[in-house]
Amino acid sequence: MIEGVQEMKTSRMNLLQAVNSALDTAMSGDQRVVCLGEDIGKFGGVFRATSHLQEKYGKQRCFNTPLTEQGILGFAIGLAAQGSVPVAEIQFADYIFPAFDQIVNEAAKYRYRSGDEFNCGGLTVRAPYGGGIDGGLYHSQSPEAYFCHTPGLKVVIPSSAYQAKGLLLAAIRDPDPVIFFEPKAIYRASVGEVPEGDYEIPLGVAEVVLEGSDITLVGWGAQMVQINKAAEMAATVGISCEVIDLRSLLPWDQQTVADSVTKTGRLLVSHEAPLTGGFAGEIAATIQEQCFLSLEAPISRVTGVDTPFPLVQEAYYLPDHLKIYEAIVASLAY
Amino acid sequence: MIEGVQEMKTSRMNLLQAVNSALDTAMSGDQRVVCLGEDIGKFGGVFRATSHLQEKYGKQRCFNTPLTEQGILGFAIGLAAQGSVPVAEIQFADYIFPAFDQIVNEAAKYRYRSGDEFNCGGLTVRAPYGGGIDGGLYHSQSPEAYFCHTPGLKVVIPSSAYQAKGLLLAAIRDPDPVIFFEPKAIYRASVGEVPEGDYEIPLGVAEVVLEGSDITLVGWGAQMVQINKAAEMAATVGISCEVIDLRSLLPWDQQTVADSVTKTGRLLVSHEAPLTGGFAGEIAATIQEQCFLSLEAPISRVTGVDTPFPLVQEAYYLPDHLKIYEAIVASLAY
Amino acid sequence: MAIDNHAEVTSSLAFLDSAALRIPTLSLLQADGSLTTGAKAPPLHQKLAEKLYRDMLYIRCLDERMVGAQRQGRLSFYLTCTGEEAAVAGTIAAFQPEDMVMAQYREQLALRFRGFSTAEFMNQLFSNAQDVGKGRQMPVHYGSRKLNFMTISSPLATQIPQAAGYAYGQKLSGQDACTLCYFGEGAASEGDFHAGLNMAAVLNCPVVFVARNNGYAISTPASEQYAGDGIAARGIGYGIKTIRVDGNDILAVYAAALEARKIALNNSCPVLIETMSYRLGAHSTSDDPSGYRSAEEEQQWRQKDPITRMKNWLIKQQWWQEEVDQELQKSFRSEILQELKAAEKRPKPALDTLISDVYKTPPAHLLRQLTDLESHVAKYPESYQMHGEGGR
Amino acid sequence: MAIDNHAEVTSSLAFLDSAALRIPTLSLLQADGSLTTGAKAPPLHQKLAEKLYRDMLYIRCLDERMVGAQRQGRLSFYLTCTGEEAAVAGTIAAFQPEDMVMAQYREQLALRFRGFSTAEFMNQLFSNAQDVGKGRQMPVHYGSRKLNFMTISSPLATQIPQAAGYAYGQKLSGQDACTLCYFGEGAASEGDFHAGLNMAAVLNCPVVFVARNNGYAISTPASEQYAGDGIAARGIGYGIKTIRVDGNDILAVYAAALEARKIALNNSCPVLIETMSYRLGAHSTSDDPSGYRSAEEEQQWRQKDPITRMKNWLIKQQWWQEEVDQELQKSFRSEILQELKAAEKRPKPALDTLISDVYKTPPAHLLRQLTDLESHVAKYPESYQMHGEGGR
Ligand SMILES: Cc1ncc(C[n+]2csc(CCOP(=O)(O)OP(=O)(O)O)c2C)c(N)n1
Ligand SMILES: Cc1ncc(C[n+]2csc(CCOP(=O)(O)OP(=O)(O)O)c2C)c(N)n1
Ligand SMILES: [Mg+2]
Ligand SMILES: [Mg+2]
Repeated sequence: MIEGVQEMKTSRMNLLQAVNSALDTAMSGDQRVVCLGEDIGKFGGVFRATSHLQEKYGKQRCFNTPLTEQGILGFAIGLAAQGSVPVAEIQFADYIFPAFDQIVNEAAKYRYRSGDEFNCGGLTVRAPYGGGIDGGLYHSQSPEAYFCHTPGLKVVIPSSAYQAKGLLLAAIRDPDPVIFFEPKAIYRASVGEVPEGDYEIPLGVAEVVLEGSDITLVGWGAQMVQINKAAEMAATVGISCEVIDLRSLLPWDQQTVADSVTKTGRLLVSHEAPLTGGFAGEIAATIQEQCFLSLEAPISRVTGVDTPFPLVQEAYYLPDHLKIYEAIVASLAY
Repeated sequence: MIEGVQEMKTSRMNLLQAVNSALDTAMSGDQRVVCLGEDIGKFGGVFRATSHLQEKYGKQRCFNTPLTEQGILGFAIGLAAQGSVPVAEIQFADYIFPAFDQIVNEAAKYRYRSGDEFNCGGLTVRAPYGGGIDGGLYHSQSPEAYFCHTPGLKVVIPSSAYQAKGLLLAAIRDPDPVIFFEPKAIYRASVGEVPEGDYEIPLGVAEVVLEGSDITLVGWGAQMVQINKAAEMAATVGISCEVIDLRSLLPWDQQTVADSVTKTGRLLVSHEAPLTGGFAGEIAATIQEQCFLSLEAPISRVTGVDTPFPLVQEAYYLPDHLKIYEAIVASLAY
Repeated sequence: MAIDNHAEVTSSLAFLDSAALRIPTLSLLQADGSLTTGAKAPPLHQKLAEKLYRDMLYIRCLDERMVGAQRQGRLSFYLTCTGEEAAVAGTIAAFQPEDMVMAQYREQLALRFRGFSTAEFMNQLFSNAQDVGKGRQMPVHYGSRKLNFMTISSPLATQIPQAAGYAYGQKLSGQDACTLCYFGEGAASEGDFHAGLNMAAVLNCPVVFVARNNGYAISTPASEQYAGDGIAARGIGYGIKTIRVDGNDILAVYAAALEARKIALNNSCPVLIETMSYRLGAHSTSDDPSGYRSAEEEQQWRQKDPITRMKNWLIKQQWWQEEVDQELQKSFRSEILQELKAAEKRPKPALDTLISDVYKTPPAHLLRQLTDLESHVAKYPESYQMHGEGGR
Repeated sequence: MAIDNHAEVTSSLAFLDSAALRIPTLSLLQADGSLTTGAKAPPLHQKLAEKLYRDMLYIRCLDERMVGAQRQGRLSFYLTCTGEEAAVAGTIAAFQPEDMVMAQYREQLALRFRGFSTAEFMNQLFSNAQDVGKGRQMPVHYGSRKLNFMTISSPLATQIPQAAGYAYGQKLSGQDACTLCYFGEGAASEGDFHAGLNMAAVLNCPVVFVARNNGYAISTPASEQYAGDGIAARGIGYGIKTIRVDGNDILAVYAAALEARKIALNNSCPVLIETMSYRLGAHSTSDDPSGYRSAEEEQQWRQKDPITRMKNWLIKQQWWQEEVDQELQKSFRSEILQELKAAEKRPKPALDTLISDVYKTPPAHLLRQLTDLESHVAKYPESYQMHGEGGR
């Protein structure tokens, strides 16, 4: 918990409302904050994350763009370089790829290539990501690993309403460009008490959700639901899991994970994205190096299958609590 | 060596000439093969990889495109879907990102999403990649890891003239879309005897370049120069390195690497791309799982620094033979 | 020599704007079914006209039924063509079966026209084992190799440069066929639109682009999509032969499309048609238009219904009677309901469709992942019920 | 209501093409320095005219010298503005220092105009420790916060939507300033061009786009880049006020640019200027144009040299004498050579510039990588000589 937050008035919000509240808080506190994206104006976005913001802050500060993701990103980078604080929405993370060049070649390298003469640090890109909504190939992807291989970016993924507001406020005010992926599967399902006021959760710091002694489970976003469920299952057979919610993927909190694995001797990382080249690989590679002598079993990765995201086969594709549970048991039995 | 190749007439070629020879061989053998890209027509490409192909095969089959990478890829995918066999050149791998959506959302998923009603398997994308030419941020990148996280693609990188021709011919004829990165730093420096005729090197199969017993060194492309040099240095102090040239990154030859590590007990992977999220992480994660009980030291990654590719700081950035050598020594001393 | 084609010179300082190029809208048929004065109807003979009308009516019935089915929770998603039937029917009718169609997603009428059966629609919509797409994509992402209808892809505008390439390939391999590419006025803002149209023009590709301008991209009105004179004005900029038509006027659309195909094939070049119409329904079943446009606006456009307009014309031609209409709708509806019921009961694709077609031949790592998955599923059979064939 | 602005209706089936929109080229100054008949010179007073001419001459000298230096192996890369000096000088001169410039890479003249010193050019070209860009980018990727000149980025056209956004921000924060964005006719084929111009038009951004049409993108002639009437014709399609000018005619360019800035700021809207010119030199020092174009073609354009044309005008105005020219060139050359020598001797940036500015504050993992690197370099000092400051 962040200091001072304890005393704040809270209300019950779902993750989507928490995002909306963060945007509202940011826009009311700083004139320079601007929201842009497809359908985010009058309509408030296809998920309604920007509801009422145009009403409140005017068409100049919350506006629809033409249908072009590369344009949205280019435009937002320019806005940020000028001194505004743009929050660009990409309607689905699956549609972020036309903007890939603007993100990895431009936003990520803006400060570096100019020797800090210019920067676009004010930029935040929001995009709903992940499966669980019968979305098939193009409304389900988890593209975080692509961005985590890009120095100059920060990558953040909340897993609850409380996190969503605190991390998004921190992202908007962070002096570096931030890619903020929102787990749309739990947009409405994740409900909790959220401070009505202004608070930030620091970027780059993981949260230990559950302390345990036998194995460390690491994840982020909607996958935390599956991980927590698996940890509960494991507890019923006497396995004590330490659960870590990474929250920030770039940079990520190596210390917290390494300390935990040093203690438990075992690590499992889970994400929805396909296995090969996914971010679990990076975590495994880092931790096997830092905790080599503590490891009692191979680091286990429970992830999506190496296929495009399917539709009717989704339940098979997804790394659910049962697959995680089985991997926990296998790790303990190693 | 491929069967029958031994008897073929060879000539001395550099890597660039080998690429040109592969394209020539493919185009002369199959009417459907078409080359397209920026400046590849009359001019023969900025590196001259397509020299004389327009002269030989006409403007219809080897042509300049307007300056749009997303267009080149979209166009080439359509051509492939129609039944042609396009070989698209992206002038520098740094400029492949505007085409990222067409590659990862379209080419990679074309067959899958249609239930095999349609495919663009005839597609090959060629792009010079990597550092070593004083290219700075935008003429030096090694973006292979982005593509390796994309099921449906194949990713291939040759490290010599002989490999370049054999792998490129295999890539062009492969029934899946292939991203073919060419190590431009050794375009001219890498010279060898190359068969004048038609031969293929199978995709997905690694090459054991040097047998050894103390540690396995894995790499690809221009980095093989550094790895081989480091292995030589190590030999002078009595360390026996097994050197593996991966050649194909997606899918990659897990068996050959795992067998080697089972034997040597140690693994080092080296690439030019930044560390975090690079493909060495995937290899390390996979091998720590498959060879857990054989590993005598943490798997070591010697890679680029987590920065954009610099210019005057390039020598510091690059994972050269000295850095690899030091990591070998450290691994042995673990 | 470069640039010399820009030869005209002036010494007066003047900026041009949209007013310099006004593209009129071709309109032949009036609301009451009579031709506008001076209009010449295209050679649309009775049999084809009737087929087109039937197909339009069929799709209207299908769309209504499936929106209903979605509301009942029987399928996850649907998207209608309502309001734009003439724009699609009039274009597809002018093309040959060999011509490749690369559509956006609102062009189910083109499939119907080519003979896609009700069962085929339903198998895709219900992701069952008989879907040629193997249940992998969301509803309405149809595709058919035998009908030369490229499988729909959700990322907008990606098919536009692909269509240029496809058409280039048709020409290169000596086929007497071209490509017909549909997209919305919203999709035309994507970079791929620019790349596709410019490349088609420069590389002389026989492709006919149909920009369906229906006034909206989800909630975004055309006025927040572009500031120029629609999509047609851009065609001129690319050096593409261009026409704008009333998209609710089947005769105007058909006349333009017939001519467009001729130009594309005879001259080996692209052609652009912009069909001006209106999306009468919601964007999709996930959308509620009351959040961004007025009922009055919708009402005004409902009065321009392209199906009614065509019917009035057919009746004037004495090719149709009002009574047939009712009967036909009834029979369409019952066929659709019957096939819907059959399709939703069919088994789902087998587990191994998860990993097939990623590559032509599954590589080792995917086979291993499948094997692992199979043993896992065998352990928890009740948790993974996909009604797979053969109990897999 | 949507679409009703496309009101004009026709019943005659006709396709429009490029002929429907012919954009003339504004030309005021003839080769001999006299005005074309009927031409009205823009208000270019003597002092500014002389400065412009000096700057053009300076850049010609700089370009020649640096191409030479590259041939001598003293720097890795260079790229000239030769042939397009008037297009750049005439546009930048019409803007104010507060206006942001977002250029492609061939616009060093804009920097010179704003006061970038010879030493500053050289420090960037030689990647030394005094380069404000910290030696990270290839030669000619200049940038200057104090001169409102955005650091050049190699990926083409990316600055175009950025310029729209920058201009929107200027307007939003109430600044009386706009953005000036340069790009080539080749870059205008990129998707980012389309996105940037359309967004600028729809979102009313005060940005002036200058499309430098110099006939080539490396080896690709304009005829293989587009099939329409250049870049200007596209502006009309976006609903952008557009003008085409003779890019070798400083008076025409300046007149158009003055007016363009006024329109952009007064109307809060984008303006497009297409400057028709020719890249007289190679694309860059890595290029050899003899592989793709004829010497005759080059020769024809050399006769239209924009610097000579301006000089003739200045002499006619009695603002200049031929003799001054020689002297000036001599002094430029010696200054350039002197600064070149100084810059190449300056130390290179320190090792830690490898990891600074990736983020505002280096995160833990980058600091660790730096530390590791420092110990490694300390072990092999002779292998990593960058002449770092402070011996780092
Ligand atoms: C690249 C991409 N961005 C965003 C979307 C989400 N999306 C789906 S349909 C749509 C609107 C399309 O409008 P238009 O092209 O006018 O077609 P219409 O629906 O009106 O037929 C949007 C934004 C998408 N599918 N792909
Ligand atoms: C995205 C991208 N693709 C390719 C290149 C390589 N490239 C550098 S300059 C150039 C030609 C640019 O031509 P044009 O825009 O006409 O500008 P000019 O050089 O004529 O001034 C190309 C293809 C690049 N820098 N960026
Ligand atoms: Mg629309
Ligand atoms: Mg040019």
